[in-house]
Amino acid sequence: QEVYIPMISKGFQHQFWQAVKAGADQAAKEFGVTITFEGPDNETMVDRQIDMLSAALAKNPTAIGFAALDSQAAIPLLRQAQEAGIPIVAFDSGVDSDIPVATASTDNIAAAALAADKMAELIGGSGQVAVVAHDQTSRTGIDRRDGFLNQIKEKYPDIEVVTVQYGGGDHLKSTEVTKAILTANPDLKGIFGTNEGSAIGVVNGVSEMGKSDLVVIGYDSGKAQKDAVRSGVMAGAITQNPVGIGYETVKAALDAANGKEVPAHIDTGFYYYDKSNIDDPKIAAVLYD
Amino acid sequence: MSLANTTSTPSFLARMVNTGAHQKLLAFASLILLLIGFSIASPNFMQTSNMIAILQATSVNGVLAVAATLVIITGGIDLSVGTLMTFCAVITGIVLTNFGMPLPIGIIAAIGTGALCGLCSGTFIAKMKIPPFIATLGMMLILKGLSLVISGTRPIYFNDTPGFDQISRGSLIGDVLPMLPIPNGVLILFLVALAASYVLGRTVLGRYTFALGSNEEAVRLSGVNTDRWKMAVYALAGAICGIAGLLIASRLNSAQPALGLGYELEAIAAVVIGGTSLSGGRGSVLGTIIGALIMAVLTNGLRVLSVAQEWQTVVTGAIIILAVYADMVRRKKA
Amino acid sequence: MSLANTTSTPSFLARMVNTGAHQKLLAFASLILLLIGFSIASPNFMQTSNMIAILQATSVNGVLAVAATLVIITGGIDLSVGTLMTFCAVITGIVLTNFGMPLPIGIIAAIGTGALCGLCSGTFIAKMKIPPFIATLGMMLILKGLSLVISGTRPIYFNDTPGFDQISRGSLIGDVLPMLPIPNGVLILFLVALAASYVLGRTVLGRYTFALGSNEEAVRLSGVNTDRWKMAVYALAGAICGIAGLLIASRLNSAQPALGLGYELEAIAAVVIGGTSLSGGRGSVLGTIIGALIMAVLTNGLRVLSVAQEWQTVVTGAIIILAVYADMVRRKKA
Amino acid sequence: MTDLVRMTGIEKRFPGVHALKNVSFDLKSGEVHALMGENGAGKSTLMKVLSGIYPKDGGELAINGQAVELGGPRAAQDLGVGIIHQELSLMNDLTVAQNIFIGREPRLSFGRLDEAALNRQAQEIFASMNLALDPKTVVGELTIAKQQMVEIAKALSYKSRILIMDEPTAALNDAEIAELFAIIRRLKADGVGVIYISHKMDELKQISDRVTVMRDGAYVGTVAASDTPVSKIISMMVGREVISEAVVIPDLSDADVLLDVKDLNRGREIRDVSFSIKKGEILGFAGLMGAGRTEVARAIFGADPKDSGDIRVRGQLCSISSPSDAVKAGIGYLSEDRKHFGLATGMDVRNNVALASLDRFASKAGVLDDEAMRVTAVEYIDKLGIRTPSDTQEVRLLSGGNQQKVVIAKWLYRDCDILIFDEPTRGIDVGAKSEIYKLMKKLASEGRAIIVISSELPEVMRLSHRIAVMCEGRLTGILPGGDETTQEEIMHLATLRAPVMQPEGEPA
Ligand SMILES: Nc1ncnc2c1ncn2[C@@H]1O[C@H](COP(=O)(O)OP(=O)(O)OP(=O)(O)O)[C@@H](O)[C@H]1O
Ligand SMILES: Nc1ncnc2c1ncn2[C@@H]1O[C@H](COP(=O)(O)OP(=O)(O)OP(=O)(O)O)[C@@H](O)[C@H]1O
Ligand SMILES: [Mg+2]
Ligand SMILES: [Mg+2]
Repeated sequence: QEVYIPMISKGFQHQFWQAVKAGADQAAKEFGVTITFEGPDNETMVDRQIDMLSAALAKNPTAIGFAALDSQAAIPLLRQAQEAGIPIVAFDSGVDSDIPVATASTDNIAAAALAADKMAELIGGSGQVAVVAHDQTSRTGIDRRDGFLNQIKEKYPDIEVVTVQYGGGDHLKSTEVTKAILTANPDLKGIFGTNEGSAIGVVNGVSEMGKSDLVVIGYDSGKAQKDAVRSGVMAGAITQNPVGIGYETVKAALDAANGKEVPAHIDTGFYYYDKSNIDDPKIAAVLYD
Repeated sequence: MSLANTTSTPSFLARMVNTGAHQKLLAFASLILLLIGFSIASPNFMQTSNMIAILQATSVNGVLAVAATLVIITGGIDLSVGTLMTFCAVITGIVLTNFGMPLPIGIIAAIGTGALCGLCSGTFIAKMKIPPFIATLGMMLILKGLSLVISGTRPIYFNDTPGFDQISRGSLIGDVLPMLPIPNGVLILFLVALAASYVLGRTVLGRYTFALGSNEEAVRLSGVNTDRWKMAVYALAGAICGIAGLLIASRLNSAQPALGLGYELEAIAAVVIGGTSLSGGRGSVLGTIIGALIMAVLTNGLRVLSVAQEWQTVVTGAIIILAVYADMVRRKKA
Repeated sequence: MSLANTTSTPSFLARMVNTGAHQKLLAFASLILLLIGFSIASPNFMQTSNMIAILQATSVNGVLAVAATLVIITGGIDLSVGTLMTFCAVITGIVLTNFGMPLPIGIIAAIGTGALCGLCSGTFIAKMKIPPFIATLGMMLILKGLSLVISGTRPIYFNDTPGFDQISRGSLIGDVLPMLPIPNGVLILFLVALAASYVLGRTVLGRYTFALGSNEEAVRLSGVNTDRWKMAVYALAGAICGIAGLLIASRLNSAQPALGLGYELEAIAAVVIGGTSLSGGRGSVLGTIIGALIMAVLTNGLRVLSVAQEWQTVVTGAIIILAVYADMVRRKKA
Repeated sequence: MTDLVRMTGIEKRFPGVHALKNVSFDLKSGEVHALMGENGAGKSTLMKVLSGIYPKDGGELAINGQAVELGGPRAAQDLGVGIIHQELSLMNDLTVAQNIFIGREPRLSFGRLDEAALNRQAQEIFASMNLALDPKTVVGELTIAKQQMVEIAKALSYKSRILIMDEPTAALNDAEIAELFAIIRRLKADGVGVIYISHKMDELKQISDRVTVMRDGAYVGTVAASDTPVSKIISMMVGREVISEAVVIPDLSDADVLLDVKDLNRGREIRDVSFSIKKGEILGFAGLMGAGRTEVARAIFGADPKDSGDIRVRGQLCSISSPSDAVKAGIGYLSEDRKHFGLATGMDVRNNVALASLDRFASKAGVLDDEAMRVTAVEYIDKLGIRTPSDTQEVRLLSGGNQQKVVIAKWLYRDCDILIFDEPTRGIDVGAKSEIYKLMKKLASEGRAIIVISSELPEVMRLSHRIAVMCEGRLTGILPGGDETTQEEIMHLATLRAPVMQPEGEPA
């Protein structure tokens, strides 16, 4: 019988999720399994994701990869899967339950804290900074924002985060948000953009306002972000290992289905990259276009 | 000149089915065709569990679409259905979880909040003469923001209210007939649809709903207080959104404050696919339910067929156009 | 019997300003009030650079709203403006980057694709008699999916087409008048608005646009080929979306295939705030531009004031309602 | 007798129009008081003031001897004022019965409707009107004449003491008018006061007791109907005598056939209709309400699809599948329902006049010459005496008759070879009517073919060179025009029902 592993993601069109999909596809090819990859339009659509999970269950899958938008809402369906003997592997974020046999994710809080450290270093430990975040309510949005804010608060008392605003991860909206922040805070020294769309928006906004001395720190990769890092418009960015997340998820799911032991937590890691190490093979491997 | 023969009024149910019965049955045909198509294409589609999943997926959208139907028949539009649903869910969450009130109070809070917010929109529209699009767009934004404000941008979980998730997930029917584990959410959708149909077909409010959409000025000239009735329709639609709020909160066992945007478009789409005209005056709840089912079957079927997500979108768009076109052609023939 | 007094026809520009000049000036008042309010609230608001940022922010939305205006005046609606914009941007990306064609071809491709897709919607609506809401909802989904398909769900960058980003970001005006670095995107919006105004006010197409919205059946019974004109309006609106696609691609120096959803609602909101009626037959491009500016000022102002996001939403909703209400009251007095 | 209504010094202004200037009017119990005046004289406006729709700008209004200020239509209804509006104001998506009782539905407990009682009561009203109409028919599917009957039924259902009828018979033919008059007489006997507005002069003598004439928004005078000659009333209205000339039938034996219709069929509405019309001819169409004349016209014009039938223009077979095909072939059609099918009501007079001929004002690039449009509009405003403050006035703000003139202007300007006028003088005053007749005759003498569908037999008889009569979708005969044909002959054909079992192939 064909081995089929549906991946229910948090999103689809964003480059980050496409990179996760690429990793999953790679594993699928390598292990000769069939996968599908789906996710709702945005990270608020908790019930839509549950409908996707229902449809996936109807297909009698071998195992399921699941990136929960809400840590609890899907539990009844996951239990149903468990009863049917379908192993679940969580990816990107965990679920408040012991049903998933493994969780492959990035520690977003630690990663954002690293961004804060870099920001502090680059602006010289004091001054005003701002955050352009992608979402106010999604797990990743909250973790990255709070990871950054808490690190600044705890370790850098001379740095003031003047505002956190949200651009929905939309490049254009994030651009306008950045410009408004720059207008309101002429003395701003740095901005942290919490995902690819936000980071690119910050870069666009900064360049449209003609500011050149601002420290921009981004998150994730993508061609535009890599270019910005190379050209120095962006000081640096955090990258996760989305390809790795996708790959490890499929691999763990397959192993679990075959009755093998899988580690409960698979940390796919994160890195800070800048002009100096962007071509480092270890970094280049986790960056995507 | 001869006198028209007086025929007796058929029973309510017969009437419900009969009002343009022809048309409805034909709209039904698109749905049946979809079901048959997907069954042939995938052996996994026609399982009881998947049929129930489709119904479950229809429940929230269906209830919202019923609310939208009422408003659209008056010739108005309600863009706030989705965020109002969320707002009601959040209010219930606060009442039940933060204030620790008993379940019935939570239910009343949801429906009451919905009615009140609907009344607000209705007042903007009827009294302040703000176009429905703007009034409900404004409400949509206000409620979206307020949901985040009062929930502190965090989901509210109903873990302290045992049984809350049974509102939507439990199955009263399944308890009696174990082969038919239809979730209560679906039952509630059915009851809401039946009630709305009754209101539309058999009450004064329903009559004015159609009359307003048909020719508001004529109704006003007939001495009817059109403002008051319009407000009543929006309030009723709001109350129904409150029920949707309960359903979604129960389904997710949590009130998700950021949810709700985009639901308005799907609800309106279900209404229009179901044959209700956006210019008002005509429409039916039964049509809306069929419209909502068409959308849910389509979404589910394409997923079960493992169609790539980007193509799912393309195919959904194309089939919506085709389904409505088929309906048009059939209606013309009928 | 009395004779109507003959008035001479004023010049085009005078007419553009004069058609209900009163009303437009008054709608302008809401905008001015907002500007004054924000200037008082934040010293940073009234800077040249921020004013330019607001204009820049209006450019894409404004162009889309102009497209939506045309369609709405016919009594229709276009939900596909946002995803069509994206689709055109992606097509341009493929033409310029993948095929390495010269810039003018890319521009023609964007506008041509827009016109063609608009023509499709128009055909569904005029020939197949599908309600505009459904036809353009279908198109919205189809185009959304196709953008992802043809781009391979990856953004397309214009790095190989030097100067592409100057379409929107460069400033021809700024080159001549350095104190007024108005970006070309804004200039393009202005030109598009002027052209659309001209078409609406002075051409046969424009006259039929209004006539269709006023009473389509009467126009048809006057021997006019209403289908053809309706298709022409949708095609023109599509072409304008193509221009928006160029603008957004140039601003982001890339075609982002996932963008575009939600832009339709903002565009329609700008149109309605600008006083165009959703039931068709009346409206103006000038009003739409003011509507789009109101939205942009509001969003920018609240951000400059660093109002918390959730409250930004609430306030935006409330002010949209208030602005339209103020407009209503003023119009009644006028 | 008490005065049911006394209005003195009523004033009403609209932007650009002084619609009522110091108008007085009174109504006694048990009388029919006719209100006459040219199009735009202010009749409807005065009645809207009386029924609480427009607030008055000045003057006094007393109902049943009590001075009142009406806050809205409901207040007027409560004082016993009922009105049949000139412009149909029905809810097209609702049924006949639902329309009649809107706002006063028989109810059960909890706001539930008693639909059975609703239909029964509607049926009772129809019975009292001798009207065959199913209360459950949706109003939008009725012809304009039936809709008019529904409006009348609705007004009667209020059992008002003061009943205003604003051109109730504009769309009716003689049989229905006779029924209406019988009803009015019954009401009169019950002491109801009726205000009756009409442009049909022959109705005055039949029904009214007194006549008040208005001109240009001002009160002209009130006379007793019985001992005032119609010509006197007309001259009070128009300010001059209107001469009606008898029809002169030209010799058309050598004229070419311009339009030839053969075996036109569509469902049950049109059955095997064949006729032809020559250059220079005016062909009248007579028939009872619902006989199918409008259907025939719409089928020829391509407004509705036809099942079968050939249409030849100048001997050439034309495939007409849309109105634009028809106009290209030189056929114009003026619809009986100006509000729904004739006018872009939100647009101004200028654009409505040009609506069928925009191409003539456009350059090759499609740019319009607004100045030329203005000149044209003004020319027709002048020619047809359209009462409007300017050519840029929205047509919905014009009086009913003036709106009708705008539609006529549209088709006159389009200048088609074959013109079908469906109820062209609906709501048009006597003076303007004879102007329009003159125009039609002139068009015919210039070599056009004119079809006139009218429910007013005198109109058909005064204009037509030949008279086609229809009954139940069939053309039951074509009679010669002029003195040779009597009303009785027409009525005979108009009621010539088909045998229940019509043998196959038998000529109609
Ligand atoms: N709402 C309005 N706004 C502006 N002008 C109006 C309005 N209603 C009526 N008028 C004008 O007032 C005048 C009187 O109109 P009214 O409808 O009373 O005429 P009428 O005597 O009933 O004519 P008809 O015989 O054609 O029905 C007309 O010149 C008309 O254009
Ligand atoms: N829109 C419609 N829907 C359904 N039936 C219609 C419609 N229009 C007309 N009919 C029916 O078609 C038949 C012919 O109507 P038509 O309007 O052609 O008659 P007519 O001879 O022009 O009479 P009238 O004096 O009423 O205009 C009638 O039985 C009428 O009820
Ligand atoms: Mg009148
Ligand atoms: Mg007729």
